Amino acid sequence: MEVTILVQATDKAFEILEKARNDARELLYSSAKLTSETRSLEERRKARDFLSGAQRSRLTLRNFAITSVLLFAFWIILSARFDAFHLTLGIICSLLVAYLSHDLLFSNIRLGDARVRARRFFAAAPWFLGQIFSANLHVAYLALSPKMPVDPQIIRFKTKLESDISWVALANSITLTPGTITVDIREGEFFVHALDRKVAYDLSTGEMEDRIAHVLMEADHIYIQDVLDVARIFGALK
Amino acid sequence: MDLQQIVSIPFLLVGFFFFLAATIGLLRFPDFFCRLHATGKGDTMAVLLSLIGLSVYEGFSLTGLKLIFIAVFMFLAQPTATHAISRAAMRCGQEPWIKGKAKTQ
Amino acid sequence: MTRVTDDIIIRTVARVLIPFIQLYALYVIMHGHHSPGGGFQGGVIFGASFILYLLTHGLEEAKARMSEMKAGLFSSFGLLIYSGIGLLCLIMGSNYLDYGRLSTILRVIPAQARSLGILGVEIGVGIAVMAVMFSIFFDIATGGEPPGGEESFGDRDG
Amino acid sequence: MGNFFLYLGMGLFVLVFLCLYRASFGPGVLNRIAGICAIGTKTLVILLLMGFIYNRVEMFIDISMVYALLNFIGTITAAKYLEMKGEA
Repeated sequence: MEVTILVQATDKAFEILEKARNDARELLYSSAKLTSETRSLEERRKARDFLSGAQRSRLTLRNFAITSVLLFAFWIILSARFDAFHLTLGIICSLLVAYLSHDLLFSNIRLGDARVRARRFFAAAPWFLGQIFSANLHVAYLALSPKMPVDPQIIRFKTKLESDISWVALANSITLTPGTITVDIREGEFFVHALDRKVAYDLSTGEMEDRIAHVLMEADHIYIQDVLDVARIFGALK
Repeated sequence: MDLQQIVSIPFLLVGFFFFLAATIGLLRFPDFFCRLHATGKGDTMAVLLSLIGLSVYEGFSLTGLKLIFIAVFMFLAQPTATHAISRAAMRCGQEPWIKGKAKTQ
Repeated sequence: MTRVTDDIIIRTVARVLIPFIQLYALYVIMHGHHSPGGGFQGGVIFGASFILYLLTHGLEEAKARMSEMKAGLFSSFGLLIYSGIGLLCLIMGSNYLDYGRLSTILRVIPAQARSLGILGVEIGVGIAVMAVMFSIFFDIATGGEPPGGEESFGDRDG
Repeated sequence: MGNFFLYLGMGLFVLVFLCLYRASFGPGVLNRIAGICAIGTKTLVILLLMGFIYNRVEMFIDISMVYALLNFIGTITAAKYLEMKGEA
Protein backbone atom coordinates (compact mmCIF):
# COMPACT_ATOMS: atom_id res chain seq x y z
CA MET A 1 0.00 0.00 0.00
CA GLU A 2 2.57 2.52 1.06
CA VAL A 3 4.89 1.22 -1.63
CA THR A 4 2.38 1.90 -4.41
CA ILE A 5 1.78 5.38 -3.08
CA LEU A 6 5.51 5.95 -2.95
CA VAL A 7 5.95 4.71 -6.50
CA GLN A 8 3.14 6.92 -7.73
CA ALA A 9 4.64 9.87 -5.93
CA THR A 10 8.04 9.31 -7.45
CA ASP A 11 6.41 8.89 -10.88
CA LYS A 12 4.66 12.20 -10.41
CA ALA A 13 7.85 13.81 -9.24
CA PHE A 14 9.68 12.52 -12.31
CA GLU A 15 6.88 13.78 -14.49
CA ILE A 16 7.11 17.23 -12.99
CA LEU A 17 10.84 17.22 -13.33
CA GLU A 18 10.59 16.18 -16.98
CA LYS A 19 8.06 18.89 -17.66
CA ALA A 20 10.22 21.49 -15.98
CA ARG A 21 13.21 20.39 -18.02
CA ASN A 22 11.17 20.64 -21.21
CA ASP A 23 9.98 24.05 -20.23
CA ALA A 24 13.48 25.16 -19.47
CA ARG A 25 14.75 23.83 -22.78
CA GLU A 26 11.95 25.53 -24.63
CA LEU A 27 12.67 28.75 -22.83
CA LEU A 28 16.32 28.46 -23.69
CA TYR A 29 15.58 27.76 -27.32
CA SER A 30 13.10 30.57 -27.55
CA SER A 31 15.50 32.99 -25.94
CA ALA A 32 18.22 31.92 -28.34
CA LYS A 33 15.80 32.38 -31.18
CA LEU A 34 14.82 35.76 -29.79
CA THR A 35 18.41 36.93 -29.65
CA SER A 36 19.00 35.78 -33.19
CA GLU A 37 15.80 37.50 -34.21
CA THR A 38 16.82 40.71 -32.57
CA ARG A 39 20.18 40.47 -34.22
CA SER A 40 18.63 40.01 -37.62
CA LEU A 41 16.23 42.86 -36.88
CA GLU A 42 19.16 45.01 -35.94
CA GLU A 43 20.93 44.13 -39.14
CA ARG A 44 17.85 44.86 -41.12
CA ARG A 45 17.45 48.22 -39.42
CA LYS A 46 21.06 49.06 -40.08
CA ALA A 47 20.57 48.21 -43.72
CA ARG A 48 17.46 50.32 -43.81
CA ASP A 49 19.30 53.21 -42.20
CA PHE A 50 22.00 52.90 -44.80
CA LEU A 51 19.37 52.79 -47.51
CA SER A 52 17.52 55.77 -46.12
CA GLY A 53 20.82 57.63 -45.98
CA ALA A 54 21.19 56.99 -49.67
CA GLN A 55 17.57 57.95 -50.17
CA ARG A 56 18.12 61.11 -48.22
CA SER A 57 21.06 62.17 -50.30
CA ARG A 58 19.06 61.40 -53.43
CA LEU A 59 16.23 63.50 -52.04
CA THR A 60 18.63 66.34 -51.35
CA LEU A 61 19.93 66.13 -54.88
CA ARG A 62 16.42 66.18 -56.28
CA ASN A 63 15.47 69.15 -54.12
CA PHE A 64 18.60 70.95 -55.25
CA ALA A 65 17.83 70.30 -58.91
CA ILE A 66 14.19 71.33 -58.69
CA THR A 67 14.99 74.44 -56.67
CA SER A 68 17.66 75.59 -59.07
CA VAL A 69 15.46 75.03 -62.11
CA LEU A 70 12.60 76.97 -60.50
CA LEU A 71 14.93 79.78 -59.52
CA PHE A 72 16.39 79.94 -63.01
CA ALA A 73 12.90 80.30 -64.48
CA PHE A 74 12.26 83.09 -61.98
CA TRP A 75 15.54 84.73 -63.00
CA ILE A 76 14.59 84.69 -66.68
CA ILE A 77 11.29 86.37 -65.89
CA LEU A 78 13.03 88.96 -63.73
CA SER A 79 15.94 89.65 -66.00
CA ALA A 80 14.28 89.80 -69.44
CA ARG A 81 17.71 89.84 -71.13
CA PHE A 82 18.61 86.85 -73.23
CA ASP A 83 22.26 87.35 -74.12
CA ALA A 84 24.79 84.74 -73.08
CA PHE A 85 26.41 86.88 -70.40
CA HIS A 86 23.21 87.43 -68.41
CA LEU A 87 22.07 83.83 -68.82
CA THR A 88 25.41 82.63 -67.44
CA LEU A 89 25.04 85.01 -64.52
CA GLY A 90 21.57 83.62 -63.98
CA ILE A 91 22.79 80.04 -63.90
CA ILE A 92 25.53 80.94 -61.43
CA CYS A 93 23.15 82.88 -59.19
CA SER A 94 20.44 80.23 -59.15
CA LEU A 95 22.96 77.52 -58.33
CA LEU A 96 24.34 79.69 -55.54
CA VAL A 97 20.93 80.34 -54.02
CA ALA A 98 19.96 76.68 -54.41
CA TYR A 99 23.15 75.75 -52.59
CA LEU A 100 22.38 78.20 -49.81
CA SER A 101 18.76 77.22 -49.27
CA HIS A 102 17.78 74.06 -51.09
CA ASP A 103 16.36 72.55 -47.91
CA LEU A 104 13.94 75.41 -47.35
CA LEU A 105 11.61 75.23 -50.30
CA PHE A 106 10.77 71.52 -50.32
CA SER A 107 11.52 70.27 -46.86
CA ASN A 108 8.48 68.08 -46.41
CA ILE A 109 6.47 68.02 -49.59
CA ARG A 110 5.70 64.85 -51.44
CA LEU A 111 6.25 65.63 -55.07
CA GLY A 112 4.80 62.54 -56.68
CA ASP A 113 1.32 63.93 -56.90
CA ALA A 114 2.19 67.45 -57.97
CA ARG A 115 0.28 67.24 -61.21
CA VAL A 116 -2.94 66.11 -59.59
CA ARG A 117 -2.49 68.79 -56.99
CA ALA A 118 -1.95 71.51 -59.57
CA ARG A 119 -5.03 70.42 -61.50
CA ARG A 120 -7.16 70.42 -58.39
CA PHE A 121 -5.74 73.79 -57.39
CA PHE A 122 -6.74 75.36 -60.67
CA ALA A 123 -10.13 73.73 -60.41
CA ALA A 124 -10.66 75.14 -56.94
CA ALA A 125 -9.16 78.60 -57.54
CA PRO A 126 -12.33 80.26 -58.94
CA TRP A 127 -14.30 79.26 -55.85
CA PHE A 128 -11.64 80.78 -53.60
CA LEU A 129 -11.44 83.95 -55.65
CA GLY A 130 -15.21 84.28 -55.52
CA GLN A 131 -15.14 83.81 -51.76
CA ILE A 132 -12.44 86.46 -51.39
CA PHE A 133 -14.41 88.88 -53.57
CA SER A 134 -17.58 88.37 -51.55
CA ALA A 135 -15.53 88.79 -48.37
CA ASN A 136 -14.36 92.14 -49.57
CA LEU A 137 -17.84 93.25 -50.50
CA HIS A 138 -18.94 92.21 -47.01
CA VAL A 139 -16.19 94.20 -45.31
CA ALA A 140 -16.83 97.18 -47.57
CA TYR A 141 -20.52 97.03 -46.68
CA LEU A 142 -19.71 96.87 -42.98
CA ALA A 143 -17.26 99.74 -43.22
CA LEU A 144 -19.46 101.99 -45.30
CA SER A 145 -22.85 101.38 -43.71
CA PRO A 146 -23.69 104.17 -41.25
CA LYS A 147 -24.79 101.90 -38.37
CA MET A 148 -21.84 99.54 -38.72
CA PRO A 149 -23.49 96.26 -37.62
CA VAL A 150 -20.42 94.44 -36.36
CA ASP A 151 -20.67 91.83 -33.62
CA PRO A 152 -17.14 90.49 -33.22
CA GLN A 153 -16.42 87.25 -31.45
CA ILE A 154 -13.65 84.68 -31.16
CA ILE A 155 -14.41 81.13 -32.14
CA ARG A 156 -12.12 78.13 -31.82
CA PHE A 157 -12.20 74.80 -33.58
CA LYS A 158 -9.98 71.82 -33.99
CA THR A 159 -8.89 71.00 -37.49
CA LYS A 160 -8.59 67.56 -38.99
CA LEU A 161 -5.86 68.53 -41.42
CA GLU A 162 -2.42 67.19 -40.65
CA SER A 163 0.49 68.59 -42.63
CA ASP A 164 1.73 72.09 -41.91
CA ILE A 165 1.39 73.20 -45.52
CA SER A 166 -2.33 72.56 -45.38
CA TRP A 167 -2.55 74.33 -42.03
CA VAL A 168 -0.95 77.36 -43.61
CA ALA A 169 -3.25 77.18 -46.62
CA LEU A 170 -6.28 76.92 -44.36
CA ALA A 171 -5.14 79.75 -42.10
CA ASN A 172 -4.36 82.11 -44.96
CA SER A 173 -7.60 81.39 -46.74
CA ILE A 174 -9.51 81.91 -43.51
CA THR A 175 -7.79 85.26 -43.19
CA LEU A 176 -8.72 86.17 -46.74
CA THR A 177 -12.33 85.03 -46.75
CA PRO A 178 -15.54 86.39 -45.24
CA GLY A 179 -15.06 88.34 -42.06
CA THR A 180 -12.60 86.05 -40.34
CA ILE A 181 -8.94 86.29 -39.26
CA THR A 182 -6.82 83.46 -37.94
CA VAL A 183 -5.44 84.81 -34.69
CA ASP A 184 -3.51 81.85 -33.40
CA ILE A 185 -2.81 78.16 -33.93
CA ARG A 186 -2.04 76.06 -30.88
CA GLU A 187 -1.52 72.36 -31.54
CA GLY A 188 -4.00 72.09 -34.33
CA GLU A 189 -6.57 74.30 -32.69
CA PHE A 190 -7.46 77.42 -34.64
CA PHE A 191 -8.47 80.63 -32.89
CA VAL A 192 -10.48 82.70 -35.32
CA HIS A 193 -11.74 86.24 -34.91
CA ALA A 194 -15.04 86.66 -36.73
CA LEU A 195 -16.77 89.92 -37.55
CA ASP A 196 -20.34 88.76 -36.98
CA ARG A 197 -22.40 85.74 -36.11
CA LYS A 198 -23.28 84.70 -39.63
CA VAL A 199 -19.71 84.30 -40.86
CA ALA A 200 -18.82 82.37 -37.71
CA TYR A 201 -21.61 79.94 -38.53
CA ASP A 202 -20.47 79.73 -42.16
CA LEU A 203 -16.97 78.83 -41.06
CA SER A 204 -18.08 76.12 -38.68
CA THR A 205 -19.67 74.10 -41.49
CA GLY A 206 -16.14 73.20 -42.58
CA GLU A 207 -16.59 73.49 -46.31
CA MET A 208 -13.32 75.33 -46.78
CA GLU A 209 -11.46 72.71 -44.79
CA ASP A 210 -12.83 70.01 -47.05
CA ARG A 211 -11.83 71.90 -50.14
CA ILE A 212 -8.29 72.44 -48.91
CA ALA A 213 -8.01 68.81 -47.89
CA HIS A 214 -9.12 67.90 -51.38
CA VAL A 215 -6.64 70.21 -53.10
CA LEU A 216 -3.65 69.20 -50.98
CA MET A 217 -4.62 65.52 -51.01
CA GLU A 218 -4.75 64.91 -47.29
CA ALA A 219 -5.18 61.19 -46.72
CA ASP A 220 -7.59 59.22 -44.57
CA HIS A 221 -10.78 61.15 -44.69
CA ILE A 222 -13.54 61.17 -47.22
CA TYR A 223 -14.19 64.48 -48.87
CA ILE A 224 -17.38 65.82 -50.23
CA GLN A 225 -15.69 66.58 -53.52
CA ASP A 226 -14.44 63.03 -53.94
CA VAL A 227 -17.90 61.65 -53.35
CA LEU A 228 -19.28 64.06 -55.91
CA ASP A 229 -16.61 63.06 -58.43
CA VAL A 230 -17.36 59.39 -57.95
CA ALA A 231 -21.07 60.05 -58.31
CA ARG A 232 -20.46 61.93 -61.54
CA ILE A 233 -18.29 59.17 -62.95
CA PHE A 234 -20.88 56.60 -61.95
CA GLY A 235 -23.63 58.59 -63.59
CA ALA A 236 -21.60 58.93 -66.77
CA LEU A 237 -21.01 55.19 -66.84
CA LYS A 238 -24.67 54.45 -66.39
CA MET B 1 -8.41 104.02 -76.63
CA ASP B 2 -7.94 100.45 -77.60
CA LEU B 3 -9.47 97.37 -76.05
CA GLN B 4 -6.78 96.78 -73.43
CA GLN B 5 -7.23 100.21 -71.92
CA ILE B 6 -10.99 99.86 -71.82
CA VAL B 7 -10.69 96.51 -70.05
CA SER B 8 -8.13 97.76 -67.57
CA ILE B 9 -10.09 100.79 -66.38
CA PRO B 10 -12.86 98.89 -64.49
CA PHE B 11 -10.29 96.75 -62.71
CA LEU B 12 -8.43 99.83 -61.52
CA LEU B 13 -11.63 101.56 -60.43
CA VAL B 14 -12.89 98.56 -58.46
CA GLY B 15 -9.46 98.24 -56.88
CA PHE B 16 -9.61 101.89 -55.89
CA PHE B 17 -13.04 101.32 -54.40
CA PHE B 18 -11.70 98.49 -52.24
CA PHE B 19 -8.78 100.67 -51.17
CA LEU B 20 -11.28 103.34 -50.14
CA ALA B 21 -13.39 100.84 -48.22
CA ALA B 22 -10.34 99.45 -46.46
CA THR B 23 -9.17 102.89 -45.43
CA ILE B 24 -12.58 103.91 -44.14
CA GLY B 25 -12.77 100.63 -42.27
CA LEU B 26 -9.36 101.27 -40.79
CA LEU B 27 -10.57 104.62 -39.54
CA ARG B 28 -14.06 103.69 -38.39
CA PHE B 29 -14.01 100.20 -36.91
CA PRO B 30 -14.29 100.07 -33.13
CA ASP B 31 -11.32 97.95 -32.18
CA PHE B 32 -7.95 96.74 -33.33
CA PHE B 33 -8.99 93.31 -34.60
CA CYS B 34 -11.83 94.71 -36.68
CA ARG B 35 -9.41 97.20 -38.21
CA LEU B 36 -7.18 94.32 -39.18
CA HIS B 37 -10.12 92.85 -41.07
CA ALA B 38 -10.22 96.00 -43.14
CA THR B 39 -6.52 96.18 -43.93
CA GLY B 40 -5.80 92.49 -44.31
CA LYS B 41 -8.58 91.68 -46.70
CA GLY B 42 -9.40 94.92 -48.44
CA ASP B 43 -5.84 95.80 -49.31
CA THR B 44 -5.03 92.35 -50.66
CA MET B 45 -8.01 92.32 -52.97
CA ALA B 46 -7.42 95.90 -54.03
CA VAL B 47 -3.76 95.27 -54.86
CA LEU B 48 -4.74 92.15 -56.77
CA LEU B 49 -7.35 93.99 -58.85
CA SER B 50 -5.04 96.95 -59.50
CA LEU B 51 -2.19 94.71 -60.60
CA ILE B 52 -4.48 92.72 -62.90
CA GLY B 53 -5.68 95.98 -64.42
CA LEU B 54 -2.15 97.26 -64.90
CA SER B 55 -0.94 94.01 -66.43
CA VAL B 56 -3.85 94.02 -68.85
CA TYR B 57 -2.88 97.57 -69.79
CA GLU B 58 0.75 96.55 -70.21
CA GLY B 59 -0.18 93.63 -72.44
CA PHE B 60 1.33 90.17 -72.54
CA SER B 61 5.00 90.71 -71.83
CA LEU B 62 7.57 89.89 -69.20
CA THR B 63 6.68 93.07 -67.35
CA GLY B 64 3.08 91.93 -67.11
CA LEU B 65 4.31 88.60 -65.79
CA LYS B 66 6.34 90.44 -63.16
CA LEU B 67 3.19 92.28 -62.09
CA ILE B 68 1.47 88.92 -61.65
CA PHE B 69 4.43 87.82 -59.53
CA ILE B 70 3.98 90.83 -57.26
CA ALA B 71 0.30 89.89 -56.94
CA VAL B 72 1.19 86.33 -55.93
CA PHE B 73 3.72 87.64 -53.43
CA MET B 74 1.14 89.97 -51.91
CA PHE B 75 -1.29 87.07 -51.68
CA LEU B 76 1.19 85.12 -49.62
CA ALA B 77 2.58 87.98 -47.61
CA GLN B 78 -0.42 90.10 -46.66
CA PRO B 79 -2.44 87.43 -44.76
CA THR B 80 0.75 86.32 -43.05
CA ALA B 81 1.55 89.83 -41.90
CA THR B 82 -2.04 90.29 -40.70
CA HIS B 83 -1.84 87.04 -38.80
CA ALA B 84 1.49 88.04 -37.25
CA ILE B 85 0.14 91.35 -35.96
CA SER B 86 -3.07 89.83 -34.63
CA ARG B 87 -1.15 87.08 -32.88
CA ALA B 88 1.18 89.64 -31.34
CA ALA B 89 -1.86 91.56 -30.12
CA MET B 90 -3.33 88.42 -28.61
CA ARG B 91 -0.09 87.59 -26.82
CA CYS B 92 0.16 91.14 -25.59
CA GLY B 93 -3.18 90.75 -23.85
CA GLN B 94 -5.38 92.93 -26.06
CA GLU B 95 -8.99 92.08 -25.36
CA PRO B 96 -11.18 91.92 -28.44
CA TRP B 97 -14.11 94.31 -28.32
CA ILE B 98 -17.51 92.66 -27.84
CA LYS B 99 -20.81 94.19 -28.78
CA GLY B 100 -22.33 96.18 -25.95
CA LYS B 101 -19.08 97.08 -24.25
CA ALA B 102 -17.87 100.65 -24.12
CA LYS B 103 -15.42 101.59 -26.83
CA THR B 104 -12.02 101.79 -25.27
CA GLN B 105 -9.62 101.78 -28.17
CA MET C 1 13.47 87.97 -30.58
CA THR C 2 16.02 85.26 -31.23
CA ARG C 3 14.02 82.28 -30.07
CA VAL C 4 12.40 79.85 -32.46
CA THR C 5 8.89 80.99 -33.14
CA ASP C 6 6.21 78.39 -32.54
CA ASP C 7 4.08 79.96 -35.21
CA ILE C 8 3.80 77.55 -38.07
CA ILE C 9 2.32 80.02 -40.55
CA ILE C 10 5.09 82.58 -40.45
CA ARG C 11 7.72 79.87 -40.51
CA THR C 12 6.31 78.10 -43.53
CA VAL C 13 5.69 81.24 -45.52
CA ALA C 14 9.20 82.48 -44.76
CA ARG C 15 10.62 79.14 -45.79
CA VAL C 16 8.86 79.37 -49.15
CA LEU C 17 9.79 83.00 -49.74
CA ILE C 18 13.45 83.09 -48.69
CA PRO C 19 15.01 81.49 -51.83
CA PHE C 20 13.11 83.84 -54.09
CA ILE C 21 14.11 86.84 -51.99
CA GLN C 22 17.75 85.81 -52.24
CA LEU C 23 17.54 85.36 -55.99
CA TYR C 24 15.88 88.76 -56.28
CA ALA C 25 18.72 90.29 -54.28
CA LEU C 26 21.27 88.75 -56.63
CA TYR C 27 19.27 90.07 -59.59
CA VAL C 28 19.36 93.58 -58.15
CA ILE C 29 23.13 93.32 -57.64
CA MET C 30 23.87 91.92 -61.08
CA HIS C 31 21.67 94.32 -63.02
CA GLY C 32 22.84 97.36 -61.11
CA HIS C 33 24.48 98.96 -64.12
CA HIS C 34 21.36 99.25 -66.23
CA SER C 35 18.47 99.44 -63.80
CA PRO C 36 17.90 100.97 -60.38
CA GLY C 37 19.61 99.33 -57.49
CA GLY C 38 23.10 98.00 -57.33
CA GLY C 39 25.42 96.68 -54.74
CA PHE C 40 24.05 98.44 -51.72
CA GLN C 41 20.37 97.74 -52.33
CA GLY C 42 20.94 94.14 -53.31
CA GLY C 43 23.08 93.60 -50.25
CA VAL C 44 20.34 95.04 -48.06
CA ILE C 45 17.78 92.66 -49.56
CA PHE C 46 20.11 89.70 -49.13
CA GLY C 47 20.71 90.68 -45.51
CA ALA C 48 16.96 91.03 -45.04
CA SER C 49 16.45 87.46 -46.19
CA PHE C 50 18.90 86.26 -43.55
CA ILE C 51 17.17 88.44 -40.97
CA LEU C 52 13.85 86.86 -41.91
CA TYR C 53 15.45 83.46 -41.45
CA LEU C 54 16.78 84.43 -38.03
CA LEU C 55 13.40 85.77 -36.96
CA THR C 56 11.52 82.68 -37.97
CA HIS C 57 13.93 79.83 -37.29
CA GLY C 58 15.71 81.10 -34.21
CA LEU C 59 19.28 81.94 -33.39
CA GLU C 60 20.78 78.47 -33.45
CA GLU C 61 19.74 77.53 -36.96
CA ALA C 62 20.67 80.95 -38.25
CA LYS C 63 24.10 80.52 -36.70
CA ALA C 64 24.47 77.19 -38.48
CA ARG C 65 23.77 78.96 -41.74
CA MET C 66 25.62 82.21 -41.17
CA SER C 67 27.70 82.61 -38.03
CA GLU C 68 29.15 85.86 -36.78
CA MET C 69 32.60 84.83 -37.82
CA LYS C 70 31.43 84.09 -41.34
CA ALA C 71 29.71 87.47 -41.42
CA GLY C 72 32.93 89.19 -40.40
CA LEU C 73 34.94 87.27 -42.98
CA PHE C 74 32.42 88.08 -45.71
CA SER C 75 32.44 91.79 -44.90
CA SER C 76 36.22 91.88 -45.15
CA PHE C 77 36.11 89.82 -48.32
CA GLY C 78 33.68 92.21 -49.99
CA LEU C 79 35.85 95.14 -49.08
CA LEU C 80 38.85 93.23 -50.45
CA ILE C 81 37.14 92.77 -53.82
CA TYR C 82 36.23 96.44 -53.98
CA SER C 83 39.61 97.81 -53.04
CA GLY C 84 41.40 95.09 -55.01
CA ILE C 85 39.74 96.17 -58.24
CA GLY C 86 40.49 99.79 -57.40
CA LEU C 87 44.16 99.04 -56.68
CA LEU C 88 44.43 96.96 -59.84
CA CYS C 89 43.38 100.01 -61.81
CA LEU C 90 45.95 102.04 -59.90
CA ILE C 91 48.68 99.50 -60.68
CA MET C 92 47.75 99.49 -64.35
CA GLY C 93 48.64 103.15 -64.44
CA SER C 94 45.36 105.05 -64.24
CA ASN C 95 43.26 106.51 -61.45
CA TYR C 96 41.71 104.56 -58.59
CA LEU C 97 38.61 102.68 -59.84
CA ASP C 98 39.16 103.86 -63.41
CA TYR C 99 38.22 100.64 -65.14
CA GLY C 100 39.17 101.56 -68.67
CA ARG C 101 42.71 100.24 -68.25
CA LEU C 102 41.44 96.80 -67.24
CA SER C 103 40.76 96.11 -70.92
CA THR C 104 44.33 94.90 -71.39
CA ILE C 105 43.86 92.17 -68.77
CA LEU C 106 40.32 91.19 -69.72
CA ARG C 107 41.09 91.40 -73.46
CA VAL C 108 37.92 93.34 -74.30
CA ILE C 109 37.23 96.84 -75.53
CA PRO C 110 37.42 99.57 -72.83
CA ALA C 111 33.66 100.19 -72.68
CA GLN C 112 32.97 96.56 -71.91
CA ALA C 113 35.83 96.55 -69.42
CA ARG C 114 34.15 99.46 -67.60
CA SER C 115 30.91 97.51 -67.42
CA LEU C 116 32.64 94.42 -66.06
CA GLY C 117 34.62 96.45 -63.55
CA ILE C 118 31.49 98.11 -62.22
CA LEU C 119 29.88 94.68 -61.93
CA GLY C 120 32.81 93.39 -59.88
CA VAL C 121 32.75 96.41 -57.61
CA GLU C 122 29.03 96.01 -57.06
CA ILE C 123 29.44 92.35 -56.16
CA GLY C 124 32.04 93.35 -53.59
CA VAL C 125 29.86 96.09 -52.16
CA GLY C 126 26.89 93.72 -52.06
CA ILE C 127 28.76 91.05 -50.12
CA ALA C 128 30.10 93.62 -47.65
CA VAL C 129 26.72 95.26 -47.09
CA MET C 130 24.99 91.90 -46.63
CA ALA C 131 27.48 90.76 -44.03
CA VAL C 132 27.53 94.05 -42.13
CA MET C 133 23.74 94.27 -42.14
CA PHE C 134 23.42 90.76 -40.76
CA SER C 135 26.04 91.28 -38.08
CA ILE C 136 24.41 94.54 -36.95
CA PHE C 137 21.10 92.75 -36.57
CA PHE C 138 22.86 89.89 -34.83
CA ASP C 139 24.40 92.26 -32.30
CA ILE C 140 21.12 94.02 -31.62
CA ALA C 141 19.19 90.78 -31.30
CA THR C 142 21.60 89.16 -28.88
CA GLY C 143 22.14 92.29 -26.81
CA GLY C 144 25.79 92.54 -27.78
CA GLU C 145 26.92 89.34 -26.12
CA PRO C 146 30.26 88.05 -27.41
CA PRO C 147 29.93 85.14 -29.82
CA GLY C 148 30.00 81.75 -28.17
CA GLY C 149 29.95 83.24 -24.68
CA GLU C 150 26.69 82.32 -23.04
CA GLU C 151 24.39 79.62 -24.28
CA SER C 152 21.17 81.12 -23.09
CA PHE C 153 21.08 84.62 -24.42
CA GLY C 154 17.90 83.76 -26.22
CA ASP C 155 16.07 84.04 -22.91
CA ARG C 156 17.21 87.55 -22.17
CA ASP C 157 14.42 89.23 -23.99
CA GLY C 158 11.72 86.72 -23.15
CA MET D 1 -4.93 107.35 -70.08
CA GLY D 2 -2.03 109.18 -68.45
CA ASN D 3 -4.49 111.60 -66.89
CA PHE D 4 -6.56 108.70 -65.56
CA PHE D 5 -3.48 107.22 -63.89
CA LEU D 6 -2.65 110.64 -62.49
CA TYR D 7 -6.08 111.10 -60.89
CA LEU D 8 -6.02 107.54 -59.53
CA GLY D 9 -2.64 108.18 -57.99
CA MET D 10 -3.89 111.40 -56.44
CA GLY D 11 -6.84 109.55 -54.92
CA LEU D 12 -4.52 106.96 -53.46
CA PHE D 13 -2.38 109.78 -52.10
CA VAL D 14 -5.38 111.13 -50.19
CA LEU D 15 -6.04 107.63 -48.84
CA VAL D 16 -2.43 107.43 -47.66
CA PHE D 17 -2.97 110.59 -45.67
CA LEU D 18 -6.13 109.14 -44.13
CA CYS D 19 -4.13 106.07 -43.11
CA LEU D 20 -1.49 108.36 -41.70
CA TYR D 21 -4.05 109.49 -39.13
CA ARG D 22 -4.24 105.94 -37.79
CA ALA D 23 -0.47 105.59 -37.98
CA SER D 24 0.22 108.74 -36.02
CA PHE D 25 -2.67 109.07 -33.52
CA GLY D 26 -3.82 105.45 -33.26
CA PRO D 27 -3.96 104.34 -29.66
CA GLY D 28 -1.19 101.90 -28.95
CA VAL D 29 1.65 100.53 -31.02
CA LEU D 30 -0.40 97.85 -32.74
CA ASN D 31 -2.77 100.28 -34.40
CA ARG D 32 0.22 102.17 -35.69
CA ILE D 33 1.72 99.04 -37.20
CA ALA D 34 -1.58 98.26 -38.92
CA GLY D 35 -1.72 101.79 -40.32
CA ILE D 36 1.85 101.61 -41.61
CA CYS D 37 1.19 98.26 -43.26
CA ALA D 38 -1.83 99.75 -45.03
CA ILE D 39 0.28 102.70 -46.18
CA GLY D 40 2.84 100.27 -47.63
CA THR D 41 0.37 98.51 -49.88
CA LYS D 42 -0.99 101.78 -51.18
CA THR D 43 2.50 103.08 -51.85
CA LEU D 44 3.22 100.00 -53.93
CA VAL D 45 0.35 100.78 -56.28
CA ILE D 46 1.29 104.47 -56.38
CA LEU D 47 4.83 103.54 -57.44
CA LEU D 48 3.51 101.36 -60.25
CA LEU D 49 1.19 104.13 -61.42
CA MET D 50 4.16 106.53 -61.43
CA GLY D 51 6.02 104.07 -63.60
CA PHE D 52 3.17 104.00 -66.09
CA ILE D 53 2.90 107.79 -66.11
CA TYR D 54 6.62 108.26 -66.79
CA ASN D 55 6.71 105.29 -69.23
CA ARG D 56 9.45 103.58 -67.23
CA VAL D 57 7.64 100.57 -65.83
CA GLU D 58 10.68 98.25 -65.84
CA MET D 59 12.42 100.56 -63.41
CA PHE D 60 9.54 101.26 -61.07
CA ILE D 61 8.44 97.63 -60.95
CA ASP D 62 11.72 96.67 -59.27
CA ILE D 63 11.34 99.47 -56.76
CA SER D 64 7.78 98.47 -55.91
CA MET D 65 8.82 94.84 -55.49
CA VAL D 66 11.50 95.86 -53.00
CA TYR D 67 8.96 98.03 -51.25
CA ALA D 68 6.51 95.17 -50.85
CA LEU D 69 9.27 92.90 -49.58
CA LEU D 70 10.61 95.31 -46.99
CA ASN D 71 7.09 96.17 -45.86
CA PHE D 72 6.42 92.50 -45.20
CA ILE D 73 9.69 91.91 -43.35
CA GLY D 74 9.28 95.09 -41.33
CA THR D 75 5.78 94.17 -40.23
CA ILE D 76 6.86 90.68 -39.20
CA THR D 77 9.83 92.06 -37.28
CA ALA D 78 7.69 94.56 -35.39
CA ALA D 79 5.10 91.92 -34.58
CA LYS D 80 7.75 89.50 -33.38
CA TYR D 81 9.35 92.16 -31.22
CA LEU D 82 6.06 93.05 -29.56
CA GLU D 83 5.22 89.39 -29.06
CA MET D 84 8.52 88.72 -27.31
CA LYS D 85 8.27 91.86 -25.24
CA GLY D 86 4.79 90.91 -24.14
CA GLU D 87 3.21 94.33 -23.89
CA ALA D 88 1.85 96.96 -26.19
